[in-house]
Amino acid sequence: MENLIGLLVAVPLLGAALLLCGGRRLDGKGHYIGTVLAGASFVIGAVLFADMLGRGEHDRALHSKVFSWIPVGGFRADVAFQLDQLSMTFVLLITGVGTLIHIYSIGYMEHDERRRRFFGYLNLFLAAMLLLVLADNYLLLYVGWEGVGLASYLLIGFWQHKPSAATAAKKAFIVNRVGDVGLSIAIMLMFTTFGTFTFAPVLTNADHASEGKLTAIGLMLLLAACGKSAQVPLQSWLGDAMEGPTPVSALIHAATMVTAGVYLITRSGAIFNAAPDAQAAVVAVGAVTLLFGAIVGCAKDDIKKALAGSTMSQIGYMILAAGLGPIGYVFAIMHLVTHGFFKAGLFLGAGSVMHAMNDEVDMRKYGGLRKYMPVTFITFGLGYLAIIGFPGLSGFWSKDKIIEAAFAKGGTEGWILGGAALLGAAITAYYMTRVMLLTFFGEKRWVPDEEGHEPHPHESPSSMTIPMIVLAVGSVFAGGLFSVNDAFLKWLEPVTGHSHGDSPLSAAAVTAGTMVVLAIGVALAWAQYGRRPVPRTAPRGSLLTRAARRDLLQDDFNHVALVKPGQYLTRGLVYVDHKLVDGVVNGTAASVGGLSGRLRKLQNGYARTYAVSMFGGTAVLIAATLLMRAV
Amino acid sequence: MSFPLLTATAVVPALGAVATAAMPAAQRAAAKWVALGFSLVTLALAAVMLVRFDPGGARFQLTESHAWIKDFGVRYELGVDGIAVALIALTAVLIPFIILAGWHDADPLESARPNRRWRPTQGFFALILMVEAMVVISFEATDVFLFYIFFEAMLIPMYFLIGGFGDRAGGRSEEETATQRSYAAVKFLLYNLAGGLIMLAAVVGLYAVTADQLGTGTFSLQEIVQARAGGRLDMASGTERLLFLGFFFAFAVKAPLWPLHTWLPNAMGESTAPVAVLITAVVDKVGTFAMLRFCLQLFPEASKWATPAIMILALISIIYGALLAIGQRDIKRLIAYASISHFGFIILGIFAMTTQGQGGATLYMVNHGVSTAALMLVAGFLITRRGSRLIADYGGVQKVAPVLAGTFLIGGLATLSLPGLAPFISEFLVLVGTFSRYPAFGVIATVGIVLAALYVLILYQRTMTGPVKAEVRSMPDLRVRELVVVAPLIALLIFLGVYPKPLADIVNPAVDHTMSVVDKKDPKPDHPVTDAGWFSYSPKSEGASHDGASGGAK
Amino acid sequence: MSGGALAAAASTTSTGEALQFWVLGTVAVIGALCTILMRKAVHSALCLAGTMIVLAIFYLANGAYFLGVVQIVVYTGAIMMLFLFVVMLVGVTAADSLKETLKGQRWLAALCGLGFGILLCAGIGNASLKTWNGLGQANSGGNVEGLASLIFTKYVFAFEITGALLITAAVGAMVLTHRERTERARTQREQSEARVRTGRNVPPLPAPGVYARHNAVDIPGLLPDGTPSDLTVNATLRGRGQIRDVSSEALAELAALEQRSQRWLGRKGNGTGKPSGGPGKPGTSENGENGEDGENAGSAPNPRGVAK
Amino acid sequence: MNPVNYLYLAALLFTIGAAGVVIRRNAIVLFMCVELMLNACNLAFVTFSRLHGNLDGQIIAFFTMVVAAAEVVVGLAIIVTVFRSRHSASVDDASLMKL
Repeated sequence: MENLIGLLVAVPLLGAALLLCGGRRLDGKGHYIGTVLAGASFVIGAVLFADMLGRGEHDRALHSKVFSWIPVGGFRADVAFQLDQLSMTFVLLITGVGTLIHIYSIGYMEHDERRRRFFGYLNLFLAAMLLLVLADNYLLLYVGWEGVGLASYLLIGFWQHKPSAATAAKKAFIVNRVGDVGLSIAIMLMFTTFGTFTFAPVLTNADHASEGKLTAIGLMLLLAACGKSAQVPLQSWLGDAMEGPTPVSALIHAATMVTAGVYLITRSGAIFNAAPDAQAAVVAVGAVTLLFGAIVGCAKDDIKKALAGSTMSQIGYMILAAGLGPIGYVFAIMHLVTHGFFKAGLFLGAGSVMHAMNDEVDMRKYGGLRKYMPVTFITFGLGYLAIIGFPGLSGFWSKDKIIEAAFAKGGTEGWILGGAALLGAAITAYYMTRVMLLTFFGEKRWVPDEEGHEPHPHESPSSMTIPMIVLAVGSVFAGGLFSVNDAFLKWLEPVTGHSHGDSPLSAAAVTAGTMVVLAIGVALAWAQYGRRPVPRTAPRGSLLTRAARRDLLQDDFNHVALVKPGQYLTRGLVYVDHKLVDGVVNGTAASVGGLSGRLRKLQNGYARTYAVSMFGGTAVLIAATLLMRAV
Repeated sequence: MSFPLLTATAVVPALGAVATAAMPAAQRAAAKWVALGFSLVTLALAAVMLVRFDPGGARFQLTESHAWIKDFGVRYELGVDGIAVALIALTAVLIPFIILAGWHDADPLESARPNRRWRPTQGFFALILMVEAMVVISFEATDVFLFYIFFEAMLIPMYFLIGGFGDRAGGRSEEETATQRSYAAVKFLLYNLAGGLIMLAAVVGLYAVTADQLGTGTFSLQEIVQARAGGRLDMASGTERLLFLGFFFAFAVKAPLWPLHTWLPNAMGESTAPVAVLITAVVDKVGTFAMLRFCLQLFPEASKWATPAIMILALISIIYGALLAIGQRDIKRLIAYASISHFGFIILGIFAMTTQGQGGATLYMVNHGVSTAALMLVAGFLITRRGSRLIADYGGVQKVAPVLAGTFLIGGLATLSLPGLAPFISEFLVLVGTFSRYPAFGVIATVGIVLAALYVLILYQRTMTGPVKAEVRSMPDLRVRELVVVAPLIALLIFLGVYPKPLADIVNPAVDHTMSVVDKKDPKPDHPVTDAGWFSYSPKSEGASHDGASGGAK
Repeated sequence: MSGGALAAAASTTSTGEALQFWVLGTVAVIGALCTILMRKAVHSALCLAGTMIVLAIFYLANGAYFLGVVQIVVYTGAIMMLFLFVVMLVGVTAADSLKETLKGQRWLAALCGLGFGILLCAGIGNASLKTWNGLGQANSGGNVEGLASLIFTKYVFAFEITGALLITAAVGAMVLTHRERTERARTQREQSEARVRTGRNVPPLPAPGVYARHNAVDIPGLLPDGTPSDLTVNATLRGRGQIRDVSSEALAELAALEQRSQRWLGRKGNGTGKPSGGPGKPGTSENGENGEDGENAGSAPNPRGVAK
Repeated sequence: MNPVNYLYLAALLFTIGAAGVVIRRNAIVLFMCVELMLNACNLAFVTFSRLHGNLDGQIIAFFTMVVAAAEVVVGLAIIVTVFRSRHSASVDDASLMKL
């Protein structure tokens, strides 16, 4: 069994190698290869899952050491995999959703001449992501961590001829790099603290270390999580990342990669448990982001950007939950999984809509599509209900639990967090309803694109609809399934641990509250977009709206605070290097030259001048000899 | 007396140089093949050396020792430790690729009709081989004087390579190119010569000290180290520091360390891509290598004394180089500044005085050599296609020449030390090594990582992505020869990134020895984990979590 | 001379020698100074000769009879004559200006000279030269014999070598001064052809001197308008600037001749005004009366054009 | 009077000669000054022989004369040649040693 784990990573990696190095001769069947291999890894995952279920609760974890990677002095890093329940959850999510999206992409990327490479990148991503969740030490995790970053870079910038895409890709990578620095520093701290950075020893001995160290490690890990999971303050890249093809947005920027931060924090639970300050920071980040993302989501007219905002906000929920400590870990992961289903579904739906509308992304130019693409409408609708937490659907179960846990945090802190979570739920309901209404309801507001093609929407091919349907099913039932006598809780508890906080409110009360705010959100959206017709061009909107359209000025801030000064700095340094550092050297040379030029004048070629110097010289010599004799 | 493998490894390329230079002007192609052949033989010899070298064995192996100048105790003393073997292997591997990449760089222009005397092609390849010979022997020399001679002699062929075979793709007038080139060559020569002469003074001083204390003066590294260990030789700290600075200055110029770096961008910018690789990937390594072998082992006390200052300079190099790389408009200068940043990392690792730091630094030398070679050579192919070094002249190449762009990207990713590629390991080791002794320095150094991503990706975006520029529309993709050059390098990058153990195993003992000479121990972790092995982890919720928890782990 | 010998024996000299020293020493110094201060090389040479004679006397006074004689014979006799010959060659009357061209040369020279002299004297001063054991017994067997015995025994090698040196010097001087003719001497015909080809002064150069009384080589011939033509004198003389210009007096005499001839022809009255008529008038009239000069006049402007 | 005065005289003459060498431009006069210096030396030698009471000093002086003669011959020959070629005996005109 252990060897299968390695295979899990190897299979998609092989696919990536094949497709990227294969050359043109694979163009015809590249996408099939990619899909099959993704499916194969899913099958392997399933086999492992079955095997794991077969074993007792506490010896479910598997471990396989492949080879010793970096042995230098006390620094020993192995390529070794660890498959416990947590990893398993991710493996299934990644390979499952991944496979679906491979299938979807076959149809979606049909007309792209670089489809083979696209599938190669997708496989590369799968491999990296699996490596991330299967690694048994932080350094190997770091490899996967940057690997997914690379894949995301390649896929966001897949349409490289678009400068906007290239820029977005670069931005994503660099913002992520900032987070990665956090991770690497955390690893160094672990090494200096524990002498190792393998999960098991570090986490078991976490509470022996001084709290200061642990807090530092925790904060660094949080920084990493912020980078990867697009949390404030490193969230700015996610919106632009929507430049990538929609399947990418669905797989990487909704379902899997962006949730890596949650995985990291949950995995490092022991450290955070022992470092309350770090936990507080995590919670704060989560709460802020879930509101931030939600607000941004409300203002965007670009359907994908709106969904991106929502992703941000949902991950905010997860981070919040993860920050709550043992109360929340399980629910964080649970929400992560359900979110994986419905958000992927939503994105695929959006993709199918764009596919139908000649890649038009502005929702104000949609409208009334439900008649034209029923399947998309239904799947999208189910996803919508799931995300707003409609009773019974996945989102309901997971999100409700998180809000509960937030309150259960206790004290004013609990109230604040709970309130934030509730408010977030309301806004979620609002903007998702908005998306729904703008896209599928109301009268049609289509306009011909530049070439004058009047879009005539049609249902997408089955290769696209089937994944959507599957995901819709998932987003309807997953949550319920998990919650049947706390199956999911029991499943994860051995890894993450769990504790029931003392909630000031009963679960029922929280649920009721959630329902109320949900209703309010939907109603507001209906009032604004459902009743009256929607203008094609966005109204100027309030100050907040405009700010939100600009991602709450995040980019402007970065530009003013970082980019501009950076540019000036580099320009200045280039000048300094040329003029100063080089100038000093050249200056010395020049001065020497000048001096010698002056000395050269002494050699005027007149014999008599030389004679005089000889004369003087002899005089000096005599003087010297006399002096010598005198002394 | 067994077969003098080390001498052979150095002599073969030298012979190759002679043979190549001796080829008549007409047989230009033949000369190229001769050069390539000899470089491959050298590679084979290096491989034999790698096999016969026993990591667990003596400190210096395959040693050869003959009296040379008796009156001054100069000996012809060769010997390799793990570090040297690794670097010799690097050199031997890179040279064939350099030759292959520069296949057409020295062909006479159409305008210049070749006559009997005029044969630049032969000269070009002969010089490259000559450089290889000198580099190899200075990696092998364990006699300070012997090392010094070749350390300096290296400048001569390099000077001609830079000044004589400039980058034709200047996009400038012939005269201006020529003036720029000679400026670069002279600058290179003067900087390194200045360093070398100061070092010569130090070498003589060393002799004086040993002669004074041991009775008979010696240049032999081993003797001196043993004498130090045996307490027969202890220099006055003042003297030791002066000598150390004398040596270090030369190596810092070669390495190049801020603020002695300005010769590198000119040299790399003006010379052809293969020569630029030769400079940064092979020749400069002698500097960092010598820091490890001579500075640290001859003058351990002084090294410790100078560490803080040097580490600060290294930090400046890292960040300064990266920032300037971001600010460059010229592809090759950008890579040059990137190299300066990387050399900063290497020096940081060396003087962190930890196993990880120095091991990382050594791996870094190898990895940086390979990665820069990959990136620079591809950049060279790109430049020869378009005939311009300015980044602004490119755009959308990725669409026209995907393979070229792909290899370029991989080279770039290696330069920004992406995990999975070789440089990541060395860079991370250096960082960890530094961090474990000087946390603040380690953290500052990580800024370099972000900046690296910045300059590499900016370069890639501006040249490869975006709408296709008219000038690059007809750009051909990589040819077979070029693929043969690039593919193995990339393969090597990936292999060393995934499975660096063999290399690390060769290097580690040498590093440990260096550490023992400097007598520094790795700092111990605060809470060492008793059992670092793997065992199932179950959360102890009660103990860990601060709020009352009912752990399920029962 | 024997008195000198006796004096040489003592540690202090006789008053006679003292007197001689002071008088002749002054002369010698003055001679030396004149040597370096005279503008004309000849004068310098003569002054130097004087100094050398004085030195010869001093040699004698110091008991170096042979050297004294040699000094007079070789130096004053041979070497100085050689100098004078060369001076002749280069130009007896050539006087180089004592105006210094190199900036600060003179001051430096003065400074160095002064310092040098003072230091030298200081050196001599603090050298302990107390006991003078004169040449009494050294010269007892006769000075010349003494020298001879030394030269042919102790210094025989040096002597031989100096011999070789002298021969070498003689040969060297010959080689240096002898100019090897590398190409065949051009015949008169070729020369004239060359002249014609270049078109410059096609006729032979005009002869120096104008009238019977002024036909010395250093007197330029006069052009019809009375101005001298440099072309008529030797280039060397020209180079030394040793040209005696007689144009002015020639013109005066010309005028006088004119008057006399007119008086002789019996014309009166306007004769007084004639000389004020300037040289132009008589030039033309002369041109009229004698054809040889006419040709000269025809060619004259041309050579002057070349001479400048 | 102390015969040492001869030495002072020699020194004086030598200095004058040296000054002459430095001051004068005419090569011939230059040579004369050199001769003057040589003579000064000779005087010194002769005086020394008187001082030491042996004839070696005189021998040296004798040799000096011989050498001086040779030197003069060659030197003057050179002057003549130079004058022939450039119609001047001034040492300043031969300033081709200038960089």
